[in-house]
Amino acid sequence: MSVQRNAVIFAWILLFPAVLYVTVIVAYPLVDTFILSFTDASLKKTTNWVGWVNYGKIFNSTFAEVIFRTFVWTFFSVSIKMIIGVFGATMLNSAVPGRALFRVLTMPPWVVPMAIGIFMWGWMYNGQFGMISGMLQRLGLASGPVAFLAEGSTAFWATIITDVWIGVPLVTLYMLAAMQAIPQDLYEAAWTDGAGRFYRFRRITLPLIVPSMITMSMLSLIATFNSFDIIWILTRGGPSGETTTMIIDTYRTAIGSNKYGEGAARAVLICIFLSIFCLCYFRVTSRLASGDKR
Amino acid sequence: AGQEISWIYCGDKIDPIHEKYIKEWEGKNPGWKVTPEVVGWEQCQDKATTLAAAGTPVGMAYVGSRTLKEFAQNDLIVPVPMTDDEKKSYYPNIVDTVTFNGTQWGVPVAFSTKALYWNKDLFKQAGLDPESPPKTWAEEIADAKAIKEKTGIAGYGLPAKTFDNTMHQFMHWVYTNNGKVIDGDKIVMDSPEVLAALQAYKDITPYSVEGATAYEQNEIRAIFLDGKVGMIQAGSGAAARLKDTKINWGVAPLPLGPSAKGKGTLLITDSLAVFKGTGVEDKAIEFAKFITSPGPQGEYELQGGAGLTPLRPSPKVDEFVKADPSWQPFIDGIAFGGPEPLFTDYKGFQNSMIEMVQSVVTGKAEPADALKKAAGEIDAFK
Amino acid sequence: MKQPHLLINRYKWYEIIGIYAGILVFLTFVLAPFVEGFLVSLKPLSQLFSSPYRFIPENGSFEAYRTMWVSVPGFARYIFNSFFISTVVTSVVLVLVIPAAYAFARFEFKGAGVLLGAFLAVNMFSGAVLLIPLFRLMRSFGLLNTYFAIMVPGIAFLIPSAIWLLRTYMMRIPRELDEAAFVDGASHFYTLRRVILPIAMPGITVVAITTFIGSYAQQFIYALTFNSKTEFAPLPVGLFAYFGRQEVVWNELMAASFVGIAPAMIVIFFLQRYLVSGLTAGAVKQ
Amino acid sequence: MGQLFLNRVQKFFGDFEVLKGVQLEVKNGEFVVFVGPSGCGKSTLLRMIAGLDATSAGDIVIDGVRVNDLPPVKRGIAMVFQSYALYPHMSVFENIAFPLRVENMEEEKLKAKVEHAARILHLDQRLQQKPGMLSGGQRQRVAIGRAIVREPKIFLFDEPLSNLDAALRADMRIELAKLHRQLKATMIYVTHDQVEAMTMADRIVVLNAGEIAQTGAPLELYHKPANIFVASFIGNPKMNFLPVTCIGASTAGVEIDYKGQKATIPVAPRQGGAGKELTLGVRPEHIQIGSGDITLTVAPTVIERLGAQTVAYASLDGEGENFCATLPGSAGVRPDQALLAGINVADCHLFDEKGIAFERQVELTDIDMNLLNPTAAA
Amino acid sequence: MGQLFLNRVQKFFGDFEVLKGVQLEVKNGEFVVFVGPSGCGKSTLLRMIAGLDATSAGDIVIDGVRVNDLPPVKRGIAMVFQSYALYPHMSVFENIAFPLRVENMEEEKLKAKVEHAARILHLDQRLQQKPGMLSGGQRQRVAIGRAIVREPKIFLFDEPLSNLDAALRADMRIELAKLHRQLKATMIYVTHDQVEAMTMADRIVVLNAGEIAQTGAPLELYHKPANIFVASFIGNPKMNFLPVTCIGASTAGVEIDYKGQKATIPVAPRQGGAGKELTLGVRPEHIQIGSGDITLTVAPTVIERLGAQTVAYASLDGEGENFCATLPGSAGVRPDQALLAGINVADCHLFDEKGIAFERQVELTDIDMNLLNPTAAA
Ligand SMILES: Nc1ncnc2c1ncn2[C@@H]1O[C@H](COP(=O)(O)OP(=O)(O)OP(=O)(O)O)[C@@H](O)[C@H]1O
Ligand SMILES: Nc1ncnc2c1ncn2[C@@H]1O[C@H](COP(=O)(O)OP(=O)(O)OP(=O)(O)O)[C@@H](O)[C@H]1O
Ligand SMILES: [Mg+2]
Ligand SMILES: [Mg+2]
Repeated sequence: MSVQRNAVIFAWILLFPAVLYVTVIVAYPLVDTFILSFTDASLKKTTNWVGWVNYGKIFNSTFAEVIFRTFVWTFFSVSIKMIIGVFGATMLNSAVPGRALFRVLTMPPWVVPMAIGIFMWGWMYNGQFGMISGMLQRLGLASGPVAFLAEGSTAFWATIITDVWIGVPLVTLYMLAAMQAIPQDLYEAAWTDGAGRFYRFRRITLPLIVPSMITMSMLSLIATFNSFDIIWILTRGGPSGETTTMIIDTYRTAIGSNKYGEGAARAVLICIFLSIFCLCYFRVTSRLASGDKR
Repeated sequence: AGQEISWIYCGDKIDPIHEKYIKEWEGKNPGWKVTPEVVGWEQCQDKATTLAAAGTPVGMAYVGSRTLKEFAQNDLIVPVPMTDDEKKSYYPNIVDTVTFNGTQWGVPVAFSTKALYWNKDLFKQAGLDPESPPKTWAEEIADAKAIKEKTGIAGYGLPAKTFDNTMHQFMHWVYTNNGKVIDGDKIVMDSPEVLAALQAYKDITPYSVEGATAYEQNEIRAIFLDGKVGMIQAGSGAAARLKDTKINWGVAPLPLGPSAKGKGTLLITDSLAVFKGTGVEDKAIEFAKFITSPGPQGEYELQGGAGLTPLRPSPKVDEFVKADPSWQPFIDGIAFGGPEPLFTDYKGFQNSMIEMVQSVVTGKAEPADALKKAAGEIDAFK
Repeated sequence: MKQPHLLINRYKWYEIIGIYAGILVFLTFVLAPFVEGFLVSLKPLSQLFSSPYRFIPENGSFEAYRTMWVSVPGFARYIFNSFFISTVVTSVVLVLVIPAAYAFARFEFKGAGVLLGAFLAVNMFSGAVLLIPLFRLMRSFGLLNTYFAIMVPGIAFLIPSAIWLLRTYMMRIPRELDEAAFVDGASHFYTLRRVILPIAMPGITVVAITTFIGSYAQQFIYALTFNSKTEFAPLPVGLFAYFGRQEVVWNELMAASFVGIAPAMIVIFFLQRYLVSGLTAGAVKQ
Repeated sequence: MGQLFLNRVQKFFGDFEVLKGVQLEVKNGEFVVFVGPSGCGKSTLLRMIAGLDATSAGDIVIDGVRVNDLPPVKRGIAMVFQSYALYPHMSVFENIAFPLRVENMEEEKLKAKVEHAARILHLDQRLQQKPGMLSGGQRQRVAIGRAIVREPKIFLFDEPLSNLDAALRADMRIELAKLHRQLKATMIYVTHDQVEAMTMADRIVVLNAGEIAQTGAPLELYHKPANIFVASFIGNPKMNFLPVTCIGASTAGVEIDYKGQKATIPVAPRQGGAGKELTLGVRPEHIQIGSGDITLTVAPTVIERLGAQTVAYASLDGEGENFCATLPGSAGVRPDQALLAGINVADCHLFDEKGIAFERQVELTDIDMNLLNPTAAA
Repeated sequence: MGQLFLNRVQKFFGDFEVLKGVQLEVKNGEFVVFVGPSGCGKSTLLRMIAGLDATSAGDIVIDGVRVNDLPPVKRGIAMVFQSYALYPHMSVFENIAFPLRVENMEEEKLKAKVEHAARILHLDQRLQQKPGMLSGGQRQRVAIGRAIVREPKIFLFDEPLSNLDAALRADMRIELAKLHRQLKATMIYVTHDQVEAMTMADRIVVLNAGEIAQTGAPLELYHKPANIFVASFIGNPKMNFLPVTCIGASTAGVEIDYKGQKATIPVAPRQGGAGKELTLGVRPEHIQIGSGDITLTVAPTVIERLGAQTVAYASLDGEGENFCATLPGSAGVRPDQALLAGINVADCHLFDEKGIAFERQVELTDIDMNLLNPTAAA
């Protein structure tokens, strides 16, 4: 129908600049990466077509472990980010004096260049000199220095917490914006019906920010899945590879060892995994979002 | 027509001494300009590599000598052969660090060796003789044990974080026990000498700083500076820092393993690599040689505090050592020292080594098994 | 403080305590590392690391805040660069993203889902892998070693999430408002500009902040690789100037970080006012 | 020009057929009122005419042009939304000025126009306020203001006065009528207010569950409803219905029997109806106390005194149906005091078993109600 | 219990005084209707009673407890919002069930209640839909449903039926009245519909610009408006006003002169009024054609035929004021055909120069209108 067609044309006009820009800048590198993944590209000047060999190489013994770890790491990081972000947004959404300041004070982890923030966490985790270990000892909760990055299990969580820390401001900010868009009279109606603050939060705020939560968690998922600096700076994927995620693995291969072909294959694989995952996630959550079945 | 040699320079800013000599060289070579680009330590080598891989190499870059083999094999750099005289001017074994396929691929510009630092106060508290540092691994382990048990403070600082340096530290042990990782093209790591080193790691771990896998060398050094560990192995930079503390310290050659032939250490050099395809290769070589010639280099490396070890023996060095005897152990180790093993996929190799060390330190694997596994893995990285 | 009109916004004393406690906990988590960082910036290098842990540094001083300017003379320039780059990037991203998000939020057309997914795919590749092809692209555009070398890829990688964020936000604006505007004869574009844009202000603010920060503080790798000129280097690259030959000058690095993020914080402070609630009050009967 | 033709217009929401083929022709300059129960599809139809909702089937033709595919602005319409749809970020002034801004009208003229509209709508004091600060009725007036500053071919009003008080509503009614005369624009108007419908409409369209139940001039619907639905929907309180049996037909009308009382209803007779169950309809305002052609004894249960009128409700024994009579304000009725309700056959409506009306032999001289002979209706 | 007392309640929005000291007592179980022009503060007052808006000054007392600082739920009220305020993410069922969910009512009982309410509101078919898919009237009914499933002490309704058609509105009116009887709850109800106000209210409160203009039983307001504002606001079409001159007073009433016609209006006389300019009020429905104590010759300009009634509008020469008469549906009036309008003094209202009414000597036997002698009003 032509009303529709007009609208569609207009939609494309609106989209055109963004699409064009992204295509021009990113399409070539993406395609190049894809092609690269079938070659043995490295520092060598010549590259040869090797077909699926690179993909074959990925599936070695540790691969399943890395994949699994990546998903677990991402899952916890994103969930915690969302929980803390929604919590923070709720607090900052209350009409209390000083909230403008508090809102701004949430932002530093995100504003500070990532590496710096990670260094600061590195110190905090330091067993000998770090704040956390120090405080624990002060409070008598630990008898000696606790080196959080020494054990696979603690390092795993330490990296997650750092990732959460860096991601929380954005989530908070976005959730805050989502909460602000909820019409006041819904709260008023619920309030007159006797719903307390928590109940209102659960039945009105939460369901109404679900679309925003889905979007945010998905963007966050992608970013987290590809989160590199944190693990790299804090643990380099160690100890004993226990914080090695796919992206660390990819980086090691592509940049560390200059095996661009193999690295590209891993990158493509990440993209495929993420695409499948996002698709499923979207399917499931959009059904969830459309029904308030308590 | 003016020509330019771009130089990726690692660090925060150009050393004034280099600046001075760049000017001098430019003066002598009218029309030529050297344009250093300062890039942080973490990224400088990656940047040089990326640029080369993308087809726009820089004229010259400051890189770890260990990467030369890979660059050379991939035809990214040009050889910088040394004359015999030149070779001879260096301390022994140094030229090996830049040699591959019988020729030299870089000009050494920085050099570091390690020695053992010990905390005399802690030795005293533990009832040990504060003036006699351990000479062998056995003594080292025993001293560490004594300190740990008597004072409750860690006896030894073992860095085992997933960092380059973890392998370096281990290589010191390998080289103080006459071990070898690769011989020509053959992996010879699975040897009793290396196994002994790994076993020693296992033995000293209980008396080391808690959570070895959380620390790399700078962090361990900080702990030492804080007086919270009895012994560490570190470069010359630690001495400069120790002078600012109240700690009673000494520095000695690295203790030796049972199969040692003499004092050893890992010889790490950084080099100036000259990239291929810039059109200014010859001039770049010329400049590289100039800036690392005994005059400028000597001035550069003996500023102290930078943690460098002199590349070449010279009267000036002797004078320097005399003035500050704490330099001696660093130079002593050179004789039986060994280079960083050259691998095509150096990072791959390094990862395997780190993995091996960590598995032993954390008790996840027995030294023999870990060694065997690693030896098998690194074969792929030659 | 004036009592709010709306009683629903009045809190009991225990609610106030609860909220402030919540904010305290939240901000503690968010700011704790900065406390550590701040303490570091106050300590002289030689005693940066000392145990047992002490909260208040001994003979701390603000010396590092002075020396940082001396040891890296170009630092002010780096801040300016970051600021300049981010401002341009943010403007361009907003110009590109607002129409696109509107299109995704309001129009149903074939391929919308796929396109939206395709945008996401851009973010699924890590920057490190794309580095070399991107480098070649930048070179063929002749953009290396200019401000554009930093801005151009930055924009491309900030667009996708901006579109997603804004689209979700715009979907909440009552459709009747667009419809009313169309009936009144407004073109789609006019509607976007006069109706949607002002109402979507909180969403746009978030996107603006996100983009600004993204390019101010986070995009490091492109800036490093595609630009070799110090005079164009942004803050994150500049901060690495404090990493010395052997040793990081931690106190100055931290001081510089604090100084460096201050301008961005000020920008956020002013932008956050647009995160106002009730923008659709009175628009439609629900 | 503002001639509108709806040709078998259908609308589905998913599987749910909201409009079931609406066929309607609106002449240029006509004032057409849509009425119908809540949810019958009035707003939907308006939105389709406006070009906001797509048409599932059928054609919408404006001035001879099929506009199904044209955007709202090309259709030359203005609309007042049931939900107001005000721009929350703009002041009342800017809200009203919006369509003029779109046209790029020069500032002075625009200001004059907006202020004129605001004065008509009693909004002059509020021009600088935002919609969020307005009362419901004020918002609604802003929405009207936005429509009337434009001078489109066709106005679409969706319950534009529902939140206004009677006095204001009467004012607005007059203003809209004036506007209609001035602009000679076609107006399509949805309302639930019978007075509005009766007074403003040239023609009323009664919608029922997505279908047109009847179209006609107001008094035609009142006096000659085509079916039970329209009969009960038009008129307030609604018509009373009594079950009767047909006993025969003659030229004088149809003879019926209601509980033994026989009467001849003056409607167009149909053949072979004898014995059928029919429905007799009589409006509350046509009930008189005391006598009539048909009489019922009822005891009112509820008496509503509205001042000018008194409405008495009774339930007819046996049947659950309410029976209702509108009496003068001063009528001497009391709850539970039985009285005799009289019905004149001339006032009666008769419907067959399918609910279709027998045509009344009311002497509507012409369909033009202005010429209506005032003695025609009881 | 649901006794409500408003003590000099004031409300400011910034500098703008919306409510200017409202004083009102509502008995338990009473049905009070607020009427008043759009924007006069009805919704605001309701929101203050509900506890949504803060009270700028004065007390709100429910059952003897000052509730100014209590949250809505502690006040035991339920409210229907003028803007509906439906939860967009919940189905109709969940919207209606919301207050019960809050109370943690057990599933079965809840379901029964919601379904009962939905049946009353004719929403049974829509229970699974979201508000976005409903028509305006359906939404409004959902909002009502949400209020009525609870059984609070006080109901607050803000124009709850404005988007419903007449038939449904009549239904709902009856349902609400039933609910009122069943629950014996206090109800406060804002409406613009005079019929609603007159039929449902025990007492009507007329608000004007933030002040109470008059409170009283419906018929009291109709028959004895306290001032011109109430007189013109109550009753539709609104009362006609004629300027007259006072010429004297006696026990029989006040003697006036209207363009040479002298008459005595049966109102409580006041002293020393002779020569003053007064206003005579007479409702359109009390105009009769032909004769009366006072007569005017007018030529109607507009004739509105509503079916049951005919409303004739004329403008009195010289004065811009409209003059209006409600005549029987069959009245033989034609536009521009002059006729004689007669007014009986018994029907007249008289207002002094300040607009305050002279008390009419209408024999309202009692304030309880149920006992009202039906012959009292003309
Ligand atoms: N937030 C506010 N700020 C300023 N003025 C306001 C605000 N809310 C309401 N008002 C004003 O207060 C007055 C009373 O509003 P209210 O909503 O109570 O009117 P109402 O009697 O309910 O009218 P209606 O019948 O049109 O719904 C209005 O003139 C309105 O403009
Ligand atoms: N988006 C939708 N999806 C499904 N059903 C819808 C949708 N919009 C409207 N409907 C249904 O279509 C029917 C007609 O709606 P419409 O709004 O046209 O009614 P209306 O005649 O304007 O009623 P009211 O007088 O109550 O405003 C309603 O039953 C409604 O539930
Ligand atoms: Mg509608
Ligand atoms: Mg209101």
